[in-house]
Amino acid sequence: MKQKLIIGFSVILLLTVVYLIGSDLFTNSSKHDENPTEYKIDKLRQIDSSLICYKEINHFNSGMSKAKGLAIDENNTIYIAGNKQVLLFNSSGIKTGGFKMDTLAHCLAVDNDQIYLGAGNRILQYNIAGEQISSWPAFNPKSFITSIALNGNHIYAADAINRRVFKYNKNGNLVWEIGKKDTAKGFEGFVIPSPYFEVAFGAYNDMWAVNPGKHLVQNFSVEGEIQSSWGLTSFSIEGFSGCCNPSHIAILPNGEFVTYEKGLERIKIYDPTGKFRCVVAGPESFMRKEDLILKIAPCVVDLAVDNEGTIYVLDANNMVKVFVKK
Amino acid sequence: MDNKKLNRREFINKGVRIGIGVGIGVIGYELLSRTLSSKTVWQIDPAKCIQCGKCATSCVLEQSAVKCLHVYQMCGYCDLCSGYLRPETKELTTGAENQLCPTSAIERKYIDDPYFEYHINEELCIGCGKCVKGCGAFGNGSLQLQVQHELCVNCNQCAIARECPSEAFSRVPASSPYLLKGFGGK
Amino acid sequence: MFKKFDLKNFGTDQLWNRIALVSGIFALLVCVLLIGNYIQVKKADPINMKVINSLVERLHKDPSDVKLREEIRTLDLLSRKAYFTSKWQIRTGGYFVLAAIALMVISLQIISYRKTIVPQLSPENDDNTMAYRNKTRVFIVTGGSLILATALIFAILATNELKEKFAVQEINEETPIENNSDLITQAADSLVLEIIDTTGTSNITIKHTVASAFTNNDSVNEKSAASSKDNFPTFRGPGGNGIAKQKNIPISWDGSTGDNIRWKTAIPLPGYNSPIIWGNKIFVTGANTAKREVYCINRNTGAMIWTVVVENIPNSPGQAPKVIAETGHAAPTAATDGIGVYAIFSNGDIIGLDMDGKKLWAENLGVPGNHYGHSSSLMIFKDLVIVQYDQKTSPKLMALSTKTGKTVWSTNRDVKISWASPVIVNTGKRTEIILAAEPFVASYNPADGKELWKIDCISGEVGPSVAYANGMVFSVNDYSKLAAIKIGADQPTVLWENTDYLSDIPSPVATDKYLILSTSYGLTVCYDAVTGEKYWEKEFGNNVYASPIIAEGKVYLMDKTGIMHIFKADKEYVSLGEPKLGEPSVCTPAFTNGFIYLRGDKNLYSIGK
Amino acid sequence: MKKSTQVALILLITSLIAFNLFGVQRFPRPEFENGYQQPETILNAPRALFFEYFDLAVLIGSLSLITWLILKKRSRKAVFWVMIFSLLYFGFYRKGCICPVGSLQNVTLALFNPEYSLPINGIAFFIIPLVFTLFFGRTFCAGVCPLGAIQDVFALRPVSLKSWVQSLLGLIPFIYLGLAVLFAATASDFIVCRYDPFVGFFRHNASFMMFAIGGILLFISVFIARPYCRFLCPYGVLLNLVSRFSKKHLTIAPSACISCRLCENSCPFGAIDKPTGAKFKQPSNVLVKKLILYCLIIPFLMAVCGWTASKYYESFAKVNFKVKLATEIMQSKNSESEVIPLEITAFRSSGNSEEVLFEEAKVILNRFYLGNWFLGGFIGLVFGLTLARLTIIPYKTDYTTNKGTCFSCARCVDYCPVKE
Repeated sequence: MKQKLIIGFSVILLLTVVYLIGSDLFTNSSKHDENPTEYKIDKLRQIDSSLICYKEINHFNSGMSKAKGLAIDENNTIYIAGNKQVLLFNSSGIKTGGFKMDTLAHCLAVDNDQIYLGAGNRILQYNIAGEQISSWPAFNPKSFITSIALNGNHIYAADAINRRVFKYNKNGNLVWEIGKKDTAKGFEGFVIPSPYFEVAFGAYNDMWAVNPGKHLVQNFSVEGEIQSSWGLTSFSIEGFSGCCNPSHIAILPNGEFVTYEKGLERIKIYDPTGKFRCVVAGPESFMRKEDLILKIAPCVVDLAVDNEGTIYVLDANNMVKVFVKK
Repeated sequence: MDNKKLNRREFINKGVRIGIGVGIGVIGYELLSRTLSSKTVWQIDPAKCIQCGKCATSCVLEQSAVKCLHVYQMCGYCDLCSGYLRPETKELTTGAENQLCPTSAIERKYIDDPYFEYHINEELCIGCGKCVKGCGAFGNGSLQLQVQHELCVNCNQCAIARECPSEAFSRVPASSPYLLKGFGGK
Repeated sequence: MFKKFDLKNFGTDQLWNRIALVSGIFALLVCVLLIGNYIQVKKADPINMKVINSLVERLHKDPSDVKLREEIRTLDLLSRKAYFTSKWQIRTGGYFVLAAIALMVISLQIISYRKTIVPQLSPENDDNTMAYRNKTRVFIVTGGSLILATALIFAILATNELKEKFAVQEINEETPIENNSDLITQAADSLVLEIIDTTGTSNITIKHTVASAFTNNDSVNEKSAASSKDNFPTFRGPGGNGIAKQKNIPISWDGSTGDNIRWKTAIPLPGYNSPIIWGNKIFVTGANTAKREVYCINRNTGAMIWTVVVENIPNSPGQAPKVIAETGHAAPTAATDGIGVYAIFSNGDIIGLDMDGKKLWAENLGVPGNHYGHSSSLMIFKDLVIVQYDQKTSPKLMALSTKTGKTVWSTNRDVKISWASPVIVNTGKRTEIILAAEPFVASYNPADGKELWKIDCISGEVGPSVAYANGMVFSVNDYSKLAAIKIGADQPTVLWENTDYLSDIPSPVATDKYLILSTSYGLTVCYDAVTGEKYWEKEFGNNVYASPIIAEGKVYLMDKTGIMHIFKADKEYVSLGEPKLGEPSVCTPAFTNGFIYLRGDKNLYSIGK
Repeated sequence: MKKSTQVALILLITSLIAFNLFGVQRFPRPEFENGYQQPETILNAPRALFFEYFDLAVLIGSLSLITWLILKKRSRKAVFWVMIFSLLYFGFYRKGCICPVGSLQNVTLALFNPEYSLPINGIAFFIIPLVFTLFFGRTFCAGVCPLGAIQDVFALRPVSLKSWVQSLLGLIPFIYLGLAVLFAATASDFIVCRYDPFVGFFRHNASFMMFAIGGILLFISVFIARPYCRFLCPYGVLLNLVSRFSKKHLTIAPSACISCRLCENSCPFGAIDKPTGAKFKQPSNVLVKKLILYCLIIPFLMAVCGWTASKYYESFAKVNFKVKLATEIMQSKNSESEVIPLEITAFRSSGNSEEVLFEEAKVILNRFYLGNWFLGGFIGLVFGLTLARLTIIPYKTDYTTNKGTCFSCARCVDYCPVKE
């Protein structure tokens, strides 16, 4: 009797095991546990929509697979560099020209139909027909040029690896370099944790360079002396968050700054004194809802403004989005 | 008569045995002809990883075999490290209220103004990936979740892989057992 | 064996028994503790994290709060300590359990090892072998058949529709692609080469998916064809051809007793339009002279999800046009494509709403010159709303963009006023919009509105829409004739015609073999679709205004008194049921798998279990 | 555990190359003024390949040893100690992976998916025990399998089951095998590994449910010896079938059986066949009739079971990640719920096309449909053959081990008075 009881009990237990396995296998336990250690980036990315003062009026595909650099000349022609080519578009997004080259350029600047491209550690000069005019020797084999600006007869190149801005004349001769720590003049040097380092010229030929590790935009004289700087470290809308921000800037004809901030993915306007004015576009302009929660790679590759104050943004999908004031 | 029957049974047995033997041989040959010379191990593709936190909880080991790896070559040594500090932190100190890591597994060391070295204490790291997301979104992405092979028992079917919502787990050859992401890589 | 050390002499049985007992109890205790710890950890850990997080948020608002900061630090330290301690506890406890169980097993093994083997002779008789085998067989047979029977029952009840659903989803996928390319086109009027490329590719994808969905040459609108399993997007089903793909449609109910009625919802304003369905949402419209409304109803519960009052539409006339009571102000059935729902009313107001009732666009097409009232329903082709506007002056067929409501194309038609709805079918080679109005039946290319063919064969005030099946178009009108038009060749030809039974309101419906035609005076007739031979006729005794629909080979025909006549689409008239709604009805039914939706005078019904 | 063999690798050259695309150091290394040396990321190498081969050698060695001990030495004690060794080595040291039971699925997956290839160890662990069984009976089960070993040490108070209970429960492993093959062939899941009840004990970690299942099974083991091996193990099914035709096998008596009945209750697994004698001999015409009957019944059973199983293909297919994801995406579109599962968010964010996913899911569904037909047919076949086997009683005069179900544990040997 006892034995029978034991057998019966054991067999029932065994069948329970079989049942447990079977039910666990076939019941679709779509348990969507909350993640206690979640980093809620989508909350940080929320932007008060009343702050948005620009609207998207147009967008077009660059048709390039690895678009890297965007520039606009005085005739409002758009130049896009990347994937071993440069393409030209008019302001409504119609392709008007372009040429191929044999290196991948990461940034470019245009003046008088002369195109200056930063390709790794070299500066290349092309004319609009796609002929290479000159190729300057690398200043340093390790250099990585992330931004080029033109002013008068000089070319300014920002080198992220050496943390220097180099000023060249049009013959390719180095005029000066800035970036060395100079505590006497109150300059701490550029802190550049990753290859985001921009240099740009304002409406009054004032030179600005980003010090991304310090969240500063700094003004230098043409002699390379630091003049002033502005910038605030903060996750709130007025400041710059994370590391290496603002990672791209452009200066509007009226002297206002357009900044792109990776991570939170926001493009904002600051007035010439560095006071936050408003938002051009938030992450929703570049991301789907899902991406707001999950995506962590930067969405914007470069930005530029034309002489009417229209803002052009080149995104990571090789699309150019065009924003104007509301 | 019994003998005859026995012989017959023996004969059938032998025939089936040879049949099974041939069958095993064929399967073996078929599989051996395209076998891998090396073994394979589980690894996370950081490009697919979405830092959902399942690595911390789904591993069959009591301490997950997935840990955060720090690729120093990619690190910016920032004072304001978004993998170390909570977002919106005002003071850049090591205070518990500022630290992102739930187990305080990241150690911060002053190197040189304004640089700080960050070091993962693997004993404490639970592989939740919180710092990985912070670093990836705002920084260089030098913090990456990877299966640590000295801990991983290389289950036939990885329990985290089954739970992984972004299918970031795959088997990789043991000869190159880590999948680290370079900058801008996809 | 062992000379110096022999387990047989080491310790006594009693000792080992006690060791086993003690270690067993110890293991059990630790086990219980571990489970307790486990539950505690599961519960406690995330909570602490949340508490700390909220405290930190508070600190961010007031960074100078030193006390709060200290509190966070203490709490953090405590919770982290608790976390690692519990982890340590579990680990150590695990080892304790393992060791204790090992000890227990070892001692029990030693005891059994020391027991001298006492072979037991089984008391059972050898004869039992046979009995046992028989018993085993019986158990296997009964057990097995029990399991099999249950499995079979569930297997029969099981509905496997994932595969079809996936196919549906694939088709729906094309919409975003179209959107995308559209946006691009709009953005840059003249196109960059690369952009043309993009558009080109998406076109190819669309063609591809459509082709795969049409393996059996279904005669319905492309897009809706695939979605027909789930959805009933337009009047008379996808493409408006009167064929429903849904299955398990109920054949019995009773509106007065509530038998098989899932729910019943009153529709505030009257309307003779039929329900349309997308996903969980049903849409109907209603209007009187003063007010026009679109309703969205939950398909599963019958609850009203939203109501949109159609008002403030530019150029909308202040006064509703004169219509007869039998048409009303909301005769045309709305249409949906899963992105939006589109509705038109007697005064020419047309509105596009998104699925949540938000207005996408609205405009007035001009009050239709129509002495009975506009009644032609809307159809959907890809991202176009197809509107038949055969009015007194400048009759035309229009296609509006589903996104903006702007006219994409408009084709003038040299016809009299008609009340028929467009039918959109895929004829194998292409998709066509087929319309009937005096004097002809004509077909148009839905992409650009170009006329594909026309044939003079109809006259009068045309009410019934056409039916299409297997390369044949059937048109009918009272005081005119029933014509079976063979299309496909360059010029369509009338294969056969008949004037015995003619309809002025209900539209015919056709399958490959049969043509079913109902007249408004309640006579239904079935013809051989190819030869025109009459198979049967049946008098129902009541007037019929709704159009018949075929689902699963069954014809569903609603008469005006609310009796649904269900019969086989077959050579013989075989009635499958005549359930009563208990309310007059002139609306064509709509279906989803397992359910039928009927609109009566006042109420909308969902029927089925 | 010693990790003396672990080699710390410096960051691999390949990854350095990746960072140095275009000959540029992409990450500007900070300018440290105090001579700080950047540490290297330490990447621990996985277990060296040599040890995998060592495992293989241990498997072959212990199999050979135990076979010799069973067939030649006929020593239960020695078998017991080999079993303890296997439990410690394959179980607690190797943490239950790799094991032949699970390798069954890898082999299936490889056979059905040409693009999947498995390392030589996986193949060897599957084949070697089968080969040994083909020649010497289930010596692998006797003491090399860690799963069998852990249950065997718990077999303290075994009671013998009624033969009909045993036969009935004995059908479960066939179904389990069928399911395991189905899910492995469709690349959905390795259910045998997922529900391996004892691996949690070997690793000192598992989910609560798996511990519970393992604990229950070990508890049952005390009374019903080796419940997993007998009533669940899918690899055991293969070994059982192969073992029936083994060349040599453990016998109870070393020479002729004297039918003393002493061994009758010695087997905790009920694997001793009693002599049937002449009285159960059935006339051949009855046998032929039965044979014809079963020839008719079995195909019918297979068809019915196959059809029934084919109706469940969707529920089965939902075990597959892709099908599950596709279903969830579809449901999320039709429902108004705001909570979107992480899987869907991840999928959408990855930018993969839903169309492709649905296409893939459809292919998998088709495979499941076919697979379920086969599964049902297989189950029908097993049922039919079991019934057929029960009607035909083989003529036997001796007490013999049932070559199919006997684990060759050599317990019965000690009971046999015949020693030479």
